[in-house]
Amino acid sequence: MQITEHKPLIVAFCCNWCSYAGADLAGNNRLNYPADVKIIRVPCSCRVNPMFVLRAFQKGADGVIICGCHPGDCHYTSGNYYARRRMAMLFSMLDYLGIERERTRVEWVSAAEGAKFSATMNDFVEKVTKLGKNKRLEDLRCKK
Amino acid sequence: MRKCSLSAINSIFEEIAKNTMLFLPVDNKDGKAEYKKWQEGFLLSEKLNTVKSPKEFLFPQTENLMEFKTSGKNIEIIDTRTAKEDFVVFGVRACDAKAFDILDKVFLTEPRDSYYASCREHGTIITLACNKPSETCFCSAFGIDPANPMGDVSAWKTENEMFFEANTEKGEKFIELIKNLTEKTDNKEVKKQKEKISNIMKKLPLANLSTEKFGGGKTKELFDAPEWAELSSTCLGCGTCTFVCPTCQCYDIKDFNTGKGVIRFRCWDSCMYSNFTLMAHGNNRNSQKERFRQRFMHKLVYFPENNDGTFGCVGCGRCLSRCPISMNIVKVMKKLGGKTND
Amino acid sequence: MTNVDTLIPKVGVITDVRIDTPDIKTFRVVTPDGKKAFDHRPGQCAMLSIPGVGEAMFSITSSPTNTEYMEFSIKKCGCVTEWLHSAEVGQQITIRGPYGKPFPVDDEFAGKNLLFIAGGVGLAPLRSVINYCRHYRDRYGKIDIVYGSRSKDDLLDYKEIIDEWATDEGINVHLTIDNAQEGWDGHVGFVPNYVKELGFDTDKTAVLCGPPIMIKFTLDGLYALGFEKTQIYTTLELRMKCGVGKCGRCNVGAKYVCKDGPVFRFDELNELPTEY
Amino acid sequence: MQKITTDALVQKAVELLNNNTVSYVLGWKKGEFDYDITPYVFKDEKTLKEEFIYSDFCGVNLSKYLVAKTKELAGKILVFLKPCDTYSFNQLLTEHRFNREKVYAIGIPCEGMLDIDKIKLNLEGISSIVETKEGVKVNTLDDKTIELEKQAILLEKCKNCKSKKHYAYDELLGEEGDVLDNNRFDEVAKLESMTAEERFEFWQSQLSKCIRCNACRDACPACTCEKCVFDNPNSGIENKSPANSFEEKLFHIIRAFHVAGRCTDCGECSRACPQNIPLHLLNRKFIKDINEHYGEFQAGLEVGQRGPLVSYTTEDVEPSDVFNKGE
Repeated sequence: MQITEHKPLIVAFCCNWCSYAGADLAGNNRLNYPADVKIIRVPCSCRVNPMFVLRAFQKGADGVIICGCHPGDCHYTSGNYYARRRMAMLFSMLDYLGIERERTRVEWVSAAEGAKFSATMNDFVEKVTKLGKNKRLEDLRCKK
Repeated sequence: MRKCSLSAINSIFEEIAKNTMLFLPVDNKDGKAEYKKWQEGFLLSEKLNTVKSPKEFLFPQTENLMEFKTSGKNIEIIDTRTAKEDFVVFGVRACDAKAFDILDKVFLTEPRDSYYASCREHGTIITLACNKPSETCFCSAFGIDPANPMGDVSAWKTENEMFFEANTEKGEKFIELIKNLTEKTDNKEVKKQKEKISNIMKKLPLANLSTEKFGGGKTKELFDAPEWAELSSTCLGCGTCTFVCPTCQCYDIKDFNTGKGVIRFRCWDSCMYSNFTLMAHGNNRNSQKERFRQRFMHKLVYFPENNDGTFGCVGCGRCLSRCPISMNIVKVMKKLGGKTND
Repeated sequence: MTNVDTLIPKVGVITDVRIDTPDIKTFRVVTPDGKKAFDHRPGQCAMLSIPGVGEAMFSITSSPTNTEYMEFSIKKCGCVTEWLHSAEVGQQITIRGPYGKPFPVDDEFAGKNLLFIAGGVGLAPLRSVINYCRHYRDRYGKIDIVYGSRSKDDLLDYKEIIDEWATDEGINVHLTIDNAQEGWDGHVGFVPNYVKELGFDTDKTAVLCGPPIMIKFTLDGLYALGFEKTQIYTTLELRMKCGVGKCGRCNVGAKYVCKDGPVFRFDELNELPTEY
Repeated sequence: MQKITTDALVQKAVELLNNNTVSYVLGWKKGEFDYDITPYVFKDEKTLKEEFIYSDFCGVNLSKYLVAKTKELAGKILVFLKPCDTYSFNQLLTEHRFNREKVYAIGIPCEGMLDIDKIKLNLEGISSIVETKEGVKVNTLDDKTIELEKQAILLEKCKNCKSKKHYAYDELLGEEGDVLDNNRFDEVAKLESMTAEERFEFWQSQLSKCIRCNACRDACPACTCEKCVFDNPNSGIENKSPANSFEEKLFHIIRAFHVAGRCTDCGECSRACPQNIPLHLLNRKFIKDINEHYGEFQAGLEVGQRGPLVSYTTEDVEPSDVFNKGE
């Protein structure tokens, strides 16, 4: 049997004001990050409903990362503070249900941190790749 | 009639499982009975009945109907029906066996439901008489005798033996299959067992539940009864009663977009749900009272009206023990049925 | 398995979209090889669906005498209808049917004078009967059509009504709109009142379809004119999923609208609980 | 502590009905058997005297009914609240779900409610259940008598009772109790200490029992949305069936998440579940996490509390750090 390396699908929710611009900057500076990362732009990290995260896994994501402005820098003053609590609770719950904790992450990336964006994504993809396919939170109907 | 000793029952299961899938009630971790696919070491549950009814063998909670592939403006319909495998359900109680007849009346009348029909065709139902009916049982109100369960094969358990009698062609085949593991016998022992059961039945607290006030043609008398308001006043509107019910057969058809196509599936639905009859321009059953009334009127009036007097309830007692607020068909029947006696 | 199941639809193609009113469009549907999907009787319905959006029951607006295609007049009000309204010619949908009991056009209606009363999109199911009766004109007596809507722009099939129905011999068309409007010299007022004003003879069989409130007051009007319940028909609509009386939601009392309806005579309806 | 009798409650209710303090009484009504007690709105003295009951099987939390009943009924409603029900009562008021003016609340003591499922675990055919000092005496249809100890047959939610103290009432009947030392987070901690693999197995087997009847949601006093996201066809997740293990997880994670920070841990979800899924362990996980990371918080202690998930501090723990505690 030939072992081919599993290519993970990563969904990154990026806030419009910082992280999405950060991703843009990474691109402009020709900093690499894996093409397996699919970015979904959201107005603010707190726009990410827990349902979005679960739906991403359902539709085939192997890892979900949420990127927002650094605490204190939210375009809407406090959105990322709320997101921080919500996602902490959600990810802790996923962990509690036995979903590998490395599949979820929250990272603060500013518009000036193209390098951090690229490094974060590289690191995240690497960790998720190691875990292999998302088996514990998959919807088989979407995998046919 | 054939019999075997209880100690041989596992070898019978083994024999059946060699040929087909065998499902039977076994005790689960919660200490309740649940239908499971038999495997080595599984013991037939001693419990009176399972929490979930065996209707899911014929009418699964979720069942894919077909798939669609779309490209541009075009649609391709894919018939995903496949040939079903044969299966045996062992240890079905008299009430649940009767519930299959009720489901048949719905799904097998024209136009026949091919999904249900194919499950029905491939399933052999082995019933088992209830040696210890419980206080929540009221099957006798609907003319069901727990000592004489129907199905393809009827079985009785005595202290040391199990007896089998075929009722249908499928049943004969089953008896043939276990011929070498059983021996021919007369029905003396079974008769004794039946007597024991009917003695218990007479003593049950719900033994005298009357259906006199219900049945086809009673819509006008019962529909506007003031009792519906108070009976339904604390109903939560959950689907517990409908989903544990062996005869509830309402379903919804829904589409699921997998990203690569669309799966159209049907799933159990409940008339207790607020969106059951919700349309874009309104809902004809707007309050829980109307939805509650629908469930019981359907079982006690509408269904018998359309099916020669057969009630849509078999008295299995599941709703009595599972409703989170202990509202159930017995309370409804007593309240509405007792009305004119006062 | 080769057996058919009523739940499995056929593919249909939208070959024409006609904008009738600001919120009603009429869709022409045939099979991909250009044929009519199935035969039907006046008043019967079909299940149309868009995979991934949903399935819904619609009355077939075109007459059975039209052997080339089927038409559906659909008002925009929910998910499926909204999606259909955005569909273009050539779009495929799925279709199954026919469902329900038709109008008794060949027995009880035969030889009778007919009175059709419709409001708004309620004309959709009646159009099928009206055109059927026009096709077999000699089988029926005088035909009166009362049709009303909110405004001139909301009148369904206006062109067909004016150019074809109104010019037919023995057919009287009475149009009305709720409020006076420029460019309208016809009757102004609600349908129930108009029916009373017109004061029909009771030698007719009446067929009603429209919003519940219109039905209620028109009925009162007809009773006042001396009509009997056995002379009046209507067609109902409830949420449906299967179309064949199995999914259990469209019942009114012991009757299923999809199977025992949608056409009911008022003496039959009178026997049912008022849960529609 | 002296046990409050049904008679004492009926007497009080009749008194308040007759002096027009209230027009309705929200309480519990006798069933067919000794254990199938239904919540009920009493309107007259006769029915109260004949059918009202307060026994060891009155586990139903009546608070949630106030949302619908205060809208539906014109007069003032008397409601009987057990200590844990008062938390839900306050939480509903915090969320402006009913008009306090329309309710007359009477706090009543609770000794822990019984779980008929646990009683029926090893016996079938019950003719009567008699409360005794230590527990219950069950008489069976085949004329046997079985004694059961209370601790073994308590409802899951009562096994780790957090409080016998009432946090909201207009009047208190019986003695006031205290907040109890409890070990309600032990089971959560036990799960946390397992490996991810084991936790996954545990929850997979538990949640696979779900029949998606929505009883947990419908019984929950915190779930009072007019239109639930799971009933809304436009939400994209309206799905009536536990089509597969993903749908089961999605439903239960979201259900628990939607009440996180508002859940008073009344345990109605687990009590209502026909399949005995320990749903309270999901809710308690959130409570435990909130307590550990954002400070002790008990929903429903007083009206007007700001929930932990609708507030924040700039110093909050980073999501990546919630995993790293104690490891």
